[in-house]
Amino acid sequence: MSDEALTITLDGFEGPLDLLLDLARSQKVDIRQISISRLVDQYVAVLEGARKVRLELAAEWLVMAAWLTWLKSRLLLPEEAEPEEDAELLAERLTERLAELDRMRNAAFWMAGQLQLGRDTFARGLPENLRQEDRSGIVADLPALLRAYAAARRRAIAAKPYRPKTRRLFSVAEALERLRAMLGATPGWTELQAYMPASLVTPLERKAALASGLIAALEEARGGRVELRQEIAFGPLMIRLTEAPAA
Amino acid sequence: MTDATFALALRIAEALIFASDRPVKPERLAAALPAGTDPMAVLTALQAQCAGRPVELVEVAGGFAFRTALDLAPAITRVVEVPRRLPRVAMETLAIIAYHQPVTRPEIEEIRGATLSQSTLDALLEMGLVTSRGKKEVPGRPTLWGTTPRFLEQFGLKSLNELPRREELVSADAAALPLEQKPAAEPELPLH
Amino acid sequence: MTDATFALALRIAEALIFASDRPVKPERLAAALPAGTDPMAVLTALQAQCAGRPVELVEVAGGFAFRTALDLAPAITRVVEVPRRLPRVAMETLAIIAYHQPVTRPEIEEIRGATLSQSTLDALLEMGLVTSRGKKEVPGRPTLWGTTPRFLEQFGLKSLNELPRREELVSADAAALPLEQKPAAEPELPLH
Repeated sequence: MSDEALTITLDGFEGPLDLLLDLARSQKVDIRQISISRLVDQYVAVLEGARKVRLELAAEWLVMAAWLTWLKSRLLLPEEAEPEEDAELLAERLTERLAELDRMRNAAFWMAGQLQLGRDTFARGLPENLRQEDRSGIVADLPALLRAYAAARRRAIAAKPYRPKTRRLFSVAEALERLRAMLGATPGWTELQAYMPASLVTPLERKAALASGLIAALEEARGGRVELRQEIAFGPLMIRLTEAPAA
Repeated sequence: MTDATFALALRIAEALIFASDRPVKPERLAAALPAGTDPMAVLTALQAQCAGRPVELVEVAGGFAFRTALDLAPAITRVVEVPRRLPRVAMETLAIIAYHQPVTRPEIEEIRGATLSQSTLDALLEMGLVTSRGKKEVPGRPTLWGTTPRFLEQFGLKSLNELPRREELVSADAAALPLEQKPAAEPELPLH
Repeated sequence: MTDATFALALRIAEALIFASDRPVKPERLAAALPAGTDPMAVLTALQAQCAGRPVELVEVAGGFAFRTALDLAPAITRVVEVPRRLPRVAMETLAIIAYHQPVTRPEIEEIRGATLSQSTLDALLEMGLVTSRGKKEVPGRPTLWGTTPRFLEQFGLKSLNELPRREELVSADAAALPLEQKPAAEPELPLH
């Protein structure tokens, strides 16, 4: 290989296998038959030249240099000292890789030689729209409907501020007022319970109202306006207006 | 100008207008034609030559372009159904009407927790998915809304009974409170 | 089939293929033709009718498309923008993808013996010549690349089967890689 040939082939070089392919080609022999040492020598020579050209290429090639050196050492070693992969096999594999790269390059050449669209022939530059959209239908599947319902409900619920349920409690003041208003109308003994508002439905509300009513009744009894009576423990509480003392 | 040159100019014009990605102006065409050819003369001749062919030369904004003949449009256009997606509001409204029908607009608003625009209701009406079901006998006599057979068809339902129960969609505890607060007059759907 | 029906079929075929931005498959054409018309018969007749015209009917990428006649390219390229040529690296990468598809980037790099720059892959993607074809189920799940129908169109191929067989791509004698006929670093040279 002449120095001149090296300079020429440098132009298209991109990577180590590229280089090796060209080195192998310039030897005009199968890599299995060429002198690996000569190949390496040439490779190193190119590498030295290339270092002046492109640093990143030199870095890539260094990997291949190491590989080649190893391959060469393998070939030099005696056969029996070869426990794992033999160099012949590796060389064969490399040859196959180079051959494939060669084929792919030829394929690229073939493709470049084909009549190409946009260079040798042209397609319609302004294609027409052949699609006519019919937008009358709607996308409406059941899952979407159900999701929409659930989403709307959840959102509405989440939007409502939390308010604890207000308990309708009958206050003592209310009980007192009610008792005073109603007592005059009914003569004689009446069950205290009867003065409680009928609107109270839950047992809790009733009990609370009864307690308020009792306190109100006791208050009135203390003032002497009413009398209270209970026959037995937990029996009905009876109430009546104090009979007006004869003046 | 020889006949052969003019014939070549015609060929070039046809190929160039075909390949160009925008209408070709006479000045632009002139650059491709043999020197000294009048582009307008070529275009006029080409237009005459293409008359009646499936592809005609037409003058459009900015120059000349080929267009397929109008009478062939029905044969070559492919109608593609592009169904519209219902907007979220419309879908939710439709779902509420489906589940609570017959239901008034104020009731829908209460259930959704948002006001309902007339346009949304109009869109559902126009698509034939909902219809009026009389008036509710309360002050103001608001219209009651319900779904149509078209609704069942659209969602592939045999009947409204095929809709999942609403308790299955909204967890009971979350749903209980606002649903119970609904006006007592709410008619029960034959859903369950 | 009457002559009038066939004439109409020819008109429809010409308009449809002319208007399309992609090659039209016979099945697609059949759907547009009068019932019972053989699309291949129509295509053959149309091809004959267009022979010698500035815009010819060619079979490419599994369908039929109109293309400008080769002799008119020089005139057209004076006016129509010509896409830039693919650099050698891109062409080799494209060839490897075409022959080894679906293929991962590391596999391409292995064959070329050099790293593949993203810009090269981007250029091929941008031109619509290659596309991803899923992931390879190996560690790292690298993307698999393959060629597109646009690739076939670019090189005027009916299908990938029209690529030369790999045995045909071997430079002369396989054992002895000779260099005389073809310098490796000359991308512009047409093959053979």
